[in-house]
Amino acid sequence: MEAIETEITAPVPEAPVGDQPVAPLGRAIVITSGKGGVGKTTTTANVGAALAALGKRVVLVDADVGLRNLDIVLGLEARVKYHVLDVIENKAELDDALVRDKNVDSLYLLAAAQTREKEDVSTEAMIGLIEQLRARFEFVLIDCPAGIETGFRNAIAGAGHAIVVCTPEVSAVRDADRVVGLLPHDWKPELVVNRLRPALVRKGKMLSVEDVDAILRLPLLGVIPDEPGIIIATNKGRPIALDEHSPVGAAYRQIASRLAGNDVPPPTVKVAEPGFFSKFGSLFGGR
Amino acid sequence: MLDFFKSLFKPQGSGATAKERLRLVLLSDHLSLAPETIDALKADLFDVFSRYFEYDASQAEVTFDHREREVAMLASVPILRVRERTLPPVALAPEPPAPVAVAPVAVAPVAVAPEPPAIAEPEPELEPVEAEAVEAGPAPVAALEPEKLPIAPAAPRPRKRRRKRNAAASNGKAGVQPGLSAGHSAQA
Amino acid sequence: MLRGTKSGLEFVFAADAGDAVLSDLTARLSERPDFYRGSRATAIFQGAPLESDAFAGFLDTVRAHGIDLHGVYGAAELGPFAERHALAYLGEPPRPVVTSLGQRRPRKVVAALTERARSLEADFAGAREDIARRRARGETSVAKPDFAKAAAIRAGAASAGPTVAPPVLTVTPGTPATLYHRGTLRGGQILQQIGNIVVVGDVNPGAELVASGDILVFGALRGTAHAGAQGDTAARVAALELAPTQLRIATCIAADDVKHKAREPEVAFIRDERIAIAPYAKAGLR
Amino acid sequence: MAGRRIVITSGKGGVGKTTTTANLGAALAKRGYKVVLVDTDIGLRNLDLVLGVEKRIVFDLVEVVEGRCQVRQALIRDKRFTSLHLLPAAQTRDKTAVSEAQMDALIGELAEEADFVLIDCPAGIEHGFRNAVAGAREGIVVTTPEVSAIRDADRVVGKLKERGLPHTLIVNRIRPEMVASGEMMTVDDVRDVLRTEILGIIPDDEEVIDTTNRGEPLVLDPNQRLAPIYLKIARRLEGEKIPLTRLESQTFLTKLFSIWKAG
Repeated sequence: MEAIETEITAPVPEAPVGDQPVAPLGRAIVITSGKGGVGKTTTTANVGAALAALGKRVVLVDADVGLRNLDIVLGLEARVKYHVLDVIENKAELDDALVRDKNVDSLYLLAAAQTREKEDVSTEAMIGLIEQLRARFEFVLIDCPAGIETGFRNAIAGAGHAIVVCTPEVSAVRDADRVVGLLPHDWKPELVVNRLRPALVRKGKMLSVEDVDAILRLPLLGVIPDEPGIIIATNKGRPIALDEHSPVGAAYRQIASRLAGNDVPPPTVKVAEPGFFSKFGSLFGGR
Repeated sequence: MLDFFKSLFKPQGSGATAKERLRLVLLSDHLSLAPETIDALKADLFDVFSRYFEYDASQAEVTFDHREREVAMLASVPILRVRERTLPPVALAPEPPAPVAVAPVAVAPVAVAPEPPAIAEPEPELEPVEAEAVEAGPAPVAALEPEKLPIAPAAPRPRKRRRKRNAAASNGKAGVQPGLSAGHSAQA
Repeated sequence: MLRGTKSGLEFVFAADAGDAVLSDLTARLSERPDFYRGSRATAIFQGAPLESDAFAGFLDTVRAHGIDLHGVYGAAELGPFAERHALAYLGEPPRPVVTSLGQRRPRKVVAALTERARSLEADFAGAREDIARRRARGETSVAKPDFAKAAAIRAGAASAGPTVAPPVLTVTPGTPATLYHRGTLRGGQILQQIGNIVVVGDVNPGAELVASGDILVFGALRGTAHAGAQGDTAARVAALELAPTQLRIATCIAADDVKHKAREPEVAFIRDERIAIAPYAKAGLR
Repeated sequence: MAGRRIVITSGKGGVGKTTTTANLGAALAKRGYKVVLVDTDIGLRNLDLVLGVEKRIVFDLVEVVEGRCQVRQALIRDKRFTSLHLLPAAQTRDKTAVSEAQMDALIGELAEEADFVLIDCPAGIEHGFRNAVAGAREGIVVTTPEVSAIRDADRVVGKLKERGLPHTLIVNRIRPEMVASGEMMTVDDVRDVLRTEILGIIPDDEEVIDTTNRGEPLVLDPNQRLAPIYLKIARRLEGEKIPLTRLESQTFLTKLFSIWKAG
C-alpha cells in the first residue's frame, strides 16, 4: 500500500445542532437546457466554484444518473465513495457521500450513480434529498440531465429556481424554449448564453444574444465566450472560474456574484453590429 | 522513428492528463468488479483504517494505477490522530468475506453484462491485468477468480459496522464553524 | 390543373387546353408515384373534350397510379365521349363557391404563393384526401381534445406541488367559447379549442394552435396554426407577425414561403379553395 | 434484401449526432442509395431543422405508429436528393408515446424499401435511447475528444455490447491545432480508451453552424471543407477500405515548420 501521507485538514461540516438558530433554507437552483452538450455541467461546476470562492456553502448535485460527469469536471472522480442513490436507499449517510472540493473549501459534490438507471430514482426521494441539503447549504445547484424525460422531471422536482443554459444555435434555442414551456409557471427562469463567438456573430454565421432573446424572452443572467481554455480546464479537472486572468472565468464569477445578490451590471454584449436576425428575416420564417 | 521523434515535440499538455484520468475512470467502470463492489471495497478499507486511526474522510482518495504489467490500487488517507488502543478487530468470520460464495445471482442490468467483460478482448496490454490484478491488490481480500466474479454483491453488506464507524466518526469530525478555512488545523 | 377538394382530386381542363396539358399532368403524377394511391378523382372539362388518343393514354397512367377516376363533368355533348372512355357523365361542372369580398377589392390583395408553395399544394393533396375520407367516416381530422386526461393532469398538478406544467391546455367543451391565453406559447405546447383562440403573446416554433373557429395571435405566430379544424372554411388566422411554420384552415394547408417580411398585421383566409394572405388593414374582412 | 438499420448515438448531447446523421444520409443519397432518416427525439425534434424541411411536416412518427396515417404520407422527400427521405419526430408528444416493439416494427417496415435506415438517437440512455436502439441492427457512436463526451460514449458502447450490436466510432470536432499543442486528446487516445474501431474523423469547422442555421446539409456544397470527409465516411460505411487521414501528422509538420520559423 502506498505510504499514508500525514496531513491535518478541517473535517466535514456537521448538521447544525437543534439549539443553534436554524439558518434560512438554502436556494435550490436547477441548471437545465433540453439539448445536451451546451455546457450545463461546466456551468454548474464553475458557478458553484465561484459562489464557494465568495465564501458561500455550496453543494453540487449530479442528477444525471448513468452518465456521471460532474465529478470529472471537478477532478474528484477518485474521491467518490457513495452516490445519490446510496443516500436515497439508505446504504450510506449523507456525510459519507458528500465529497469536498480539492480547490475550494466550502464547495461539496454529491455524485450520481454510474451503473443505475434514471427510473430508479423516485421524484419524492429527490425532493426529500434536496430539502435535506437546503438545510445545510446556502446554495444547492442541481446539474440536470439532457432531454425532457424522467431524469429531467426528477432534477427540477426538488428545485425552486432554474437557470437555462443555451448556445446561440438554432436547435439549442428550440430545445431550451421547449424546456421553459415545461417548467412550473410561477418560476422566473434566467438565461445563460454559452459559447458565444462574437467574430462569427459579426460575420452573420451565428445567432446574436438578441436573436436568442427574441425567442426565449428570459432575463439574461450571463454570456460566456467560447474559449479553448475550457477544454484544457476540463482536461485538468480544475474549474476555470478559479483562473483569475481567464475571460471565461470572469464571466462565471460575474454570474455567481449576481446569484449571491450583489448587484452587478447586466451582462454587456460586445457585439454591437446588426445581429444574424435582421439579415435572414424572421429567425424561423424561412430563408 | 517518427513516433519517438513526435513524442519529443508533443509537450505534456492537458490532453495527456485528460487521457490518464479518463483511463482510470473507465478502468474502474470497466474492471469486471462492479463499481458497487469497488465502492464496497473502498468502504471496507476505510472501515479498517478507522479502527487504527482517525482520518479526514473528505480528503481520502482510493485510485487505481496502471503499472507496466498490472493494476495497483493506491489509498492516500490524511491521518488526523492515531488511536491509543486499536478497536477490537471486527469478527470477519461470520460475514461471508467474499461475495464469491454467493449462489448464481440474477445479474442486475449493470453496464458490464454476463457476456465476457470488455477486458476479455485479446488486448495484450490489459490481458495480464485480469489475472494478476486482484492478487497484486493490497487488500487481503480472498482471491477472486474473474469468471466466478458476480457482477453485483447479492445482498447489501449488513449494516453492523456502520454504527462503529459513526462512533469513530462522531468524535473525529468536529462541526465546521462557518468561515473556518482549510489551512487552519482543527485539532479534534 | 390538378386540385384537391373536399370531395377528392379534380383534373380541371381549361377550354383552350391542348394535349400539352396531358403530358404536364402525367409528369406531375409521376413525380410522386404512389402518393395519391387509393384516392377518388373527377375530370372537369370547361371547354370541348380532348378527342385525341393522348387522353386515353392519360387515363391509363391515372389508373396506373391507383387513382379511381370515376366521373366527368362538362358540357352536354360530353355523354358519348364519357361512355367511350368508360367514365360516368356527371353533368354540369360544380360552380366553385366564392365568397364575394365586396367592391373595395384591395389592389395587392393576395400575396400570391410562390411556385414552391403551389407545388406544396399538390404535395398535400393526398393528405387532404385522407382527411376528407376520415371525416366521411365521422372521425375528426384532429384528435378530439382529451378533456378527461387534461383535467386529470390539472388535478394531479395541483396536488403534487411544484411540478411540470400540463402540456395540453384545454377548455371545457360545449359552448363554442373563445380560449384566451396571455403569455408566450413555447415549443411543444398545444392549445386545442372547440371555438376560437386568442393568444396575447408569441407562439414559438414547435407550438400548435388548433381551433374549430378563428385564431388571433396578438404577437408573432411562428408555430403551427390550424383554424376551422372541423371543416369551417370561413375560419381565419390573423397575427401581428404572421410567419407560421405551417398554416391550415379547414382542409387547406399552406406553408408561408413568401419572403414578405410584412411590417404590418396580416390575416389568412380561404379564397377559392386556397389559403390567401392579405394585410389585415386592407383585407376589409372586419 | 432489406436495408441496413443503423442507429447514430452518443450518450452525451450536442456532439454532432444530428448533423452527422443528416450529412451521412445526404452523402449516401448522393451516391445513389435510397436512404430514410428517422428522428426518434420525440419532443425535441431537430433533424427537420438541419435538413431545412421543417415547414413540410404534415404527419409524424407517432401518428404513423398510432395508425392515424400511412408511412408514405409522413415521409418527406428531400427536394435536393430525390432518394433521401425523412420520417420526422413528434413535437408535442413525449418519448413514452412509442414502445420499443412498435419502433422495431416501424424500422423493419422502412428497411424493406430502403438501402439505409439511419436512426437519429436522442441524448441520454433513457426511454428514448432504448427505443432508438430497439429498431437498429448496427450502431455508430459519435463522440468528441473531450472528457465527459468520451465517458458517456463508453457507457453507450457498453449498452450496445450488451445488445450484441456491431458498432464503430466517429470522432467529431477534432481541433488539429489543439491536438498538436497537446491540449486535446489525439484520435488514437480516443480509440485506445474506448477500444472501438474508428469509422471517421471530422475536424471542427465553424461553417457547420452556418449550414445548420440555413438548413442545408453541407454535403450539398462541394467547396465545403467537410463535404469530402462525409463522402469518405459514407464509402467506408459501404465497406470500402479507406485509410483514415491522420490529422496530427499534417499538423506535426506545420508545428516543425513553426518551430523552425520561430527559432
